[in-house]
Amino acid sequence: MSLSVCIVLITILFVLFVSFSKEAWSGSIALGAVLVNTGISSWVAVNAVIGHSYLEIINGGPVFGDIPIRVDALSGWFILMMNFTVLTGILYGRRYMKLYENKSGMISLHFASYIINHTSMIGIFIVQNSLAFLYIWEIMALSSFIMVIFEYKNPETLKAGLNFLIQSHICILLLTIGLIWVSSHTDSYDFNSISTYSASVSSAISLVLYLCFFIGFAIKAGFVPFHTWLPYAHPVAPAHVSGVMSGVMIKLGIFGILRMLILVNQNYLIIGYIILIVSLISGVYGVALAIVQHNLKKLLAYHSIENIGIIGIAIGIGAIGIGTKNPFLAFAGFAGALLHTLNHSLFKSLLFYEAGTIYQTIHTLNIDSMGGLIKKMPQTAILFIIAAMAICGLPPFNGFISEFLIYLGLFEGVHSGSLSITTVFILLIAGLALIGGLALLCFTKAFGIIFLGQARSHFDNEINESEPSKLFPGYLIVLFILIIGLFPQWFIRLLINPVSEFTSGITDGFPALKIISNLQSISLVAWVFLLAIASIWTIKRFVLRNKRMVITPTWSCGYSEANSKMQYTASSYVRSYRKLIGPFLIMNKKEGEIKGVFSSPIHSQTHPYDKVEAIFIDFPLKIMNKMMARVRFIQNGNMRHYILYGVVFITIIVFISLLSGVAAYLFNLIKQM
Amino acid sequence: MTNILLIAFAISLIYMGIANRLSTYINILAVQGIILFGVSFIELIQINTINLIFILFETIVFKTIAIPLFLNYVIKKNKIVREAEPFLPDFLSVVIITCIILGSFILSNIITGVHIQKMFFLVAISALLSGLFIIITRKKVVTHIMGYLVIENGVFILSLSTGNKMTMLVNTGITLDIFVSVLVLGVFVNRIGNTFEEMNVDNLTNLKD
Amino acid sequence: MFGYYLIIAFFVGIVSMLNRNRVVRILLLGLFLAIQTAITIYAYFHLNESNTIYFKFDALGVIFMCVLTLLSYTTIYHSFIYLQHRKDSSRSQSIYFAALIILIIVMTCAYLASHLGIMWVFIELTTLSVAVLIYHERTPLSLEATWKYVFICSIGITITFIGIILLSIAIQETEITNFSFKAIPDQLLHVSASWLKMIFLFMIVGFCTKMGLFPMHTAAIDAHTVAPPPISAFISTTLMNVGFISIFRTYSMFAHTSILPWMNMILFLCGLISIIVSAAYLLKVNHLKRMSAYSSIEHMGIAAIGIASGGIGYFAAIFHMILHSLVKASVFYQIDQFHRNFRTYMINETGNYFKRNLPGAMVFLLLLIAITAMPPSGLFVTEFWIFKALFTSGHFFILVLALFFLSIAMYSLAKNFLYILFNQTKNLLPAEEKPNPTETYSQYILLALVVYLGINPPAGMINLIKDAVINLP
Amino acid sequence: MPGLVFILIIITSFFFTGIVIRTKSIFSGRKGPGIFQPMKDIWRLLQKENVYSQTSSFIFKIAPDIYFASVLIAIMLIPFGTQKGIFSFDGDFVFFAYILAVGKFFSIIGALDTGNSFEGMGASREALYSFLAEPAFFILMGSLALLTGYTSFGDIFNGIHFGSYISYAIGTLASFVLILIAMIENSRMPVDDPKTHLELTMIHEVMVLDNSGFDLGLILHATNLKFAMYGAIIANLFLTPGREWYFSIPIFIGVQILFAVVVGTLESFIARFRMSHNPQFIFTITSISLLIFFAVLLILGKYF
Repeated sequence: MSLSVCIVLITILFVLFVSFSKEAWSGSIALGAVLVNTGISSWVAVNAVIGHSYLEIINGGPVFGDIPIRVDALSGWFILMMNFTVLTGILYGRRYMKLYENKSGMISLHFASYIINHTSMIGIFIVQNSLAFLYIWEIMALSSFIMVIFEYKNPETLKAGLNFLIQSHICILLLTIGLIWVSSHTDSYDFNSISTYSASVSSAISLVLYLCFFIGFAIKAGFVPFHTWLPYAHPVAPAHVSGVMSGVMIKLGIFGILRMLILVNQNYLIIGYIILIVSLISGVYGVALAIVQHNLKKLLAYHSIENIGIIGIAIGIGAIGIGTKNPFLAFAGFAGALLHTLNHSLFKSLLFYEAGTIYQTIHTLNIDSMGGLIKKMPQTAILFIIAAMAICGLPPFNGFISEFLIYLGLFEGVHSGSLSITTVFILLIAGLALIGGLALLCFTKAFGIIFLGQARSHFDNEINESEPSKLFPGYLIVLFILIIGLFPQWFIRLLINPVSEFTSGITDGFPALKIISNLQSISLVAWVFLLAIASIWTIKRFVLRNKRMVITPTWSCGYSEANSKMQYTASSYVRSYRKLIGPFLIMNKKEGEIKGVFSSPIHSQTHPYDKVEAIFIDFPLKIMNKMMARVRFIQNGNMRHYILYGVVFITIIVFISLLSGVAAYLFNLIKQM
Repeated sequence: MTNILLIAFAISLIYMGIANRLSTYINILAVQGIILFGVSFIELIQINTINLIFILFETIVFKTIAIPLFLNYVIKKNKIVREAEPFLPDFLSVVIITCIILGSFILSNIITGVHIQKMFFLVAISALLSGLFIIITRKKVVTHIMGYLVIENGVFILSLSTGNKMTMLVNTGITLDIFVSVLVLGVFVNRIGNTFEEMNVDNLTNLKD
Repeated sequence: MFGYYLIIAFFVGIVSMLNRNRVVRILLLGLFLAIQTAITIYAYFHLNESNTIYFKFDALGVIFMCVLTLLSYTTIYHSFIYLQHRKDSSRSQSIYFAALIILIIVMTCAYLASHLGIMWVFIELTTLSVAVLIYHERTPLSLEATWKYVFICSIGITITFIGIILLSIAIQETEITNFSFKAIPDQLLHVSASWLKMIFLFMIVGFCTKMGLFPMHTAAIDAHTVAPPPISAFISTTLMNVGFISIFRTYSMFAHTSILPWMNMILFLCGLISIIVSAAYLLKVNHLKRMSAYSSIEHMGIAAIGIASGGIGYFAAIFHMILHSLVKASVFYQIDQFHRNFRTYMINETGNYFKRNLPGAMVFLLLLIAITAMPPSGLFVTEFWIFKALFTSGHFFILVLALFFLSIAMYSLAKNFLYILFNQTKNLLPAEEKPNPTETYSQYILLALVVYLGINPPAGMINLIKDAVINLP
Repeated sequence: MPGLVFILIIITSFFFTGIVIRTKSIFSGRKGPGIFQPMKDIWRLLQKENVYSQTSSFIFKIAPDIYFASVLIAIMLIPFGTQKGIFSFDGDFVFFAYILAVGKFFSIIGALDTGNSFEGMGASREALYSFLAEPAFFILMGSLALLTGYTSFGDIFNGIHFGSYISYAIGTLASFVLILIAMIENSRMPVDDPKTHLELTMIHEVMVLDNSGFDLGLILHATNLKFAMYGAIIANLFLTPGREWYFSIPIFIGVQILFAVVVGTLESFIARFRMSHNPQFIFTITSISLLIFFAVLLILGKYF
């Protein structure tokens, strides 16, 4: 039995199983399904990554034609990445969902969607038939839609779900246009026909074709200005779903962009520039908006946009590397992109899981009402801070490694490229540095306000560390974060095959070896760094061994009655920053006025709003709504008008036909003259 | 002779434009039926006899007698006493119907290349458009049926101009169809009369978005 | 054979009008379904045989006849449920079922007619027989809708008749007066283009009333609103298929003349404006049945565009109509159950259907996917083909416009369906009756069929459709 | 000997702040403390017991250690003229910047851990200014990489001298930028005034309000080390290759002392900016470093 049939059958079996079993069991069944599917697909994927790609052709009947299943190293890499996050997702999710059992009626549906979602994501990575690809893509989108609207009791959730549904539909429409384009010229649904087609047309047409795919995938990936669904969908979904969505699902867009980069034969230099510019904007904009968010998950969602931007920068570098036949650039770029994809899936899913844990403990996601959680939930705090440092790209964690690769590529490009490359790259270097600094600001805020200081508001329920089974997936992820951060050279070896999918024409082994030796040094320094911390800690312990440790209230600069309200809040922490970037933001303020001598309590609220969304989504929608309202005179209830439409239609058509005859006659007359 | 009858038909159209009383409309319809009888008798004398008899039967029995009587019955039963109540002033109606006839004239002159009797074409198109015009501008539901009948008359004239090549069965079907649809419409007019006080189309604008 | 069918079936119809006994009624309906199924199977195995001069079992007719027969079962089943819950008198039930039987017969005839005049007659008869059904609830609104439907359809069919007469004038010159679909195309080759355009225009605008295409789509929407839901299902599917067949046959007649590009333009115009209008109204509409009706208009627009874009578009348009029939029928069946749960069709007075009736809610959820042509709905494949045909024929601008407005329509449908399913902001009265899951099985079957046909259509079906478009360029 | 520069920097750090303070004293007409006075203070602190706030957690306890360790690691990456640092690899300056960021991350969250409103304020400012200063350093290094064609500290400083005299001009500009970065990183004038006594106007000082004893000593000395480290980078721009160590070391020490005197002079004659004006000022460095980039392009003849 073939691989794909096997996976599909297993999925169907488990979905049926979930649907007809008790709610309490559904999480475990889903775990089983994910384990089995992960096992099968990982086996193939590992083989593909180490160089034995897999090929299978399924006969898809009269509609689909032959469906090629190709697992090359690129697919393999993505499958492995995806499997891991989906696995931790279900490990976490089945604990997370315990709270909702027998309350929502949607648990079974949720877990069934989870299984389907996993399978469809595997499918997206391996199926190379346009029509089948679109099918699977939409099944993926729909199943994730079901998962997003799990907490449907909240109207916000539904709104976000709708937004998600529409935007993913627009995404699929663009992909459809692109794939129709190719298939109408080649009369084949095989992805290989994309490369044969694009090789046969001029590079300008290929570019437009690629852009069509790019925008489609960019919606999924969340590049600015196509990102607007993301900050809505992530916060409302259950934590593990947000983790999987942010960790893996938006990477499907990255996968698509990469896949099409291989398939569409084009001018890589130009497309590289385009990707770089879009990515830089995404990166800076994403993090710039992340900082001002008060909702923890929304903050994380904007950070996904930032990280997608970073991945995009890496892809752009790689494309320029191919365009200029510079093997080092190409390798650093694509390796950075692939590694950062993996890294982001690790730390972002971890962050979302911990955000979910916090949410289930204190039932709010508003950062400003948290505080001091580190004392109640130390393990969660440690997991969170490791992920936070990793996402800021700080050594010795994994985020740094991929960003380092990207920097290497950029600096290499600066001194070896043409003037335009140099200029663009120096801007990118500045931009990437800026992104790093902003991320630092953002995550010091997030960690500091959530976990440190004193509690900023009172919660009725007792706050406890979550149970070990809920923390376990987090530790699993941290393990990988540390391995990548401390032994990066191992992972670069794994990346050689996936990257060679892109650079087959220009790369031989040497840039990889060079980078590996570099990373070995980094690994060494990272260990030395850890050693230094440990030794300073030991010295301190040694020096202080005989001294007593004094515990007092915080020194509050002369105030005698310091209380938790006096702490810096998330808003005040970023206030000066907010003033700086004011022009790029829309802050909706709701402020009451103080009235009377003995005024009643007043409230002031600020809500950041996305300016890109206001310009690119809201404004066109407003115009469209107006236009649509113009059309709505037709069904006015008046039958006489209904008849008139037909008469007018006939009259107009007859007149136009007549007039076109007259026009042709006149045209001929003029021609004769 | 045909042409004279056709011109008379066109005149009846103009008269319909300015007629106020519902009974006048019915009378005009009956007159039109007679004119159609005349025209078809003259035009179709050479086709096969059964067909001819059937068509003559249709014009006389249906168009001239049955339908006007039925309409009369509907009006009496629903106690429709008011006038035709057009949305437009009578004067404008006449102007527009004149324009329609003029336009049809121009149209019939434009159309070339097909063997057609222009007079038939002219009157048919005028009847058609006048019928639509009546439907569009009159308030009463009953007048809508009358407009519909005028359109049917126009279509009849048009089909006469072809020398009627339809087979017997099809012809029967078509005729029956028209008759049944008028009946059904009439039944619904009755219902409307029962349901609403005024048989105005203004009552029938509840279904809208 | 077909003659026997007509006689027996009409006889059954008349008997069931006179009958007042419940058991006998069920038997009669069973008998009728048996006859209908028998003639369908017979037709399938005697393809392209003409029994009488006026009817022929051609591929196009047989395809839609199969759909009709299939939906007859479900519609009669749901009509039973509907009538049972309304507690209608035996008399009105008899009238209802008699009219339904007549409607099915008449539609079968309209599908199979191989003669222009005969087709015209039967199309007019569908209007009259369905009017009785639309008026079933006897409310002022249903009166209004029926009046509008009958009147506008009559006007429309008259306009078509003008087209037919013009056609007869046109082909008079060639001295052959056979009006069968087979004979007409050859005679049209000698007719001047301006005449052909005029004929085509009149015929299409007339048939638009039946198919629910702009500019004559208006009456169909009102009819959907008031008709009993099972009948709405019929109006939206099989009756619109009548319109589609008539337009398709008309198009085929003219397809080999010089006005083909012009005809495509007209159909593009009708189709695109239909999509735009339906999208505009879907944004605003609050009546569930009207919403579904507008969605039908939208799909008719897509089918029209499919015909107009040619190539694989012909094939896809027919396929699209078939699948749309299955989907839309189940929408209306579910709406019936929905109505019994909430006692209203107004979307903003409902909500939380997911909790109130889980099986029904799942149907709605799946229907949302199916109707908006998202995979795995088979409609996706047909739309994909239609877009491909558009692309291949070089109408990129139309493609983009259509996609844009389809997205708007999709947004509106999703919004409304999600509101119905999940909205919890309203304090609703509890449902009067316990929802019955067995009622939803038919809808699940139809939906499964839609998915299956989209993924793996049986060879017989593909051959039939290919046969239907074989004569087109 | 790769460890040489490490030792030199450590040694320099002992008297660097002393020179700064001494310079300021002389300019203000006082004799001032001895140049090792700051080190004596730190030594005293290191022997004291620690006082911890009730609010704080282990983050607060471990933050100074990590901060100090990060500076030490950063120093290990600094080369000495033609000699490479203890660790040297392509892109080591990226690591340099990021390891410093680790320290900054911990000093910021350590400040937030106390739950003190003033420390939160300081943390906010520190984070803000560091993200503004970050691009400048990277653009500078990018320009140098472009100039020399290498991507590590060692190679860059090795290669920088083989250019024309104009590279010294660039060296001067670069050292200007580096001085400014050092001032910001170490929270000195004109961005921050370490001598202020009002918490509202502090940046770095307010962040360590609650630190005491050993921890405070570590933090204070980390500042000294950082100064010496930036001084070493600046010195590297002027260490000509091919010279023996007995030339290099005096140049190194001389540049460090000069740097300290410049810092002291700046602090004596410049008033602190208003807080709200700081961002503009800090961003100016980025603009200046872009100018360096253009200058490098001009030198290489890539840009006409």
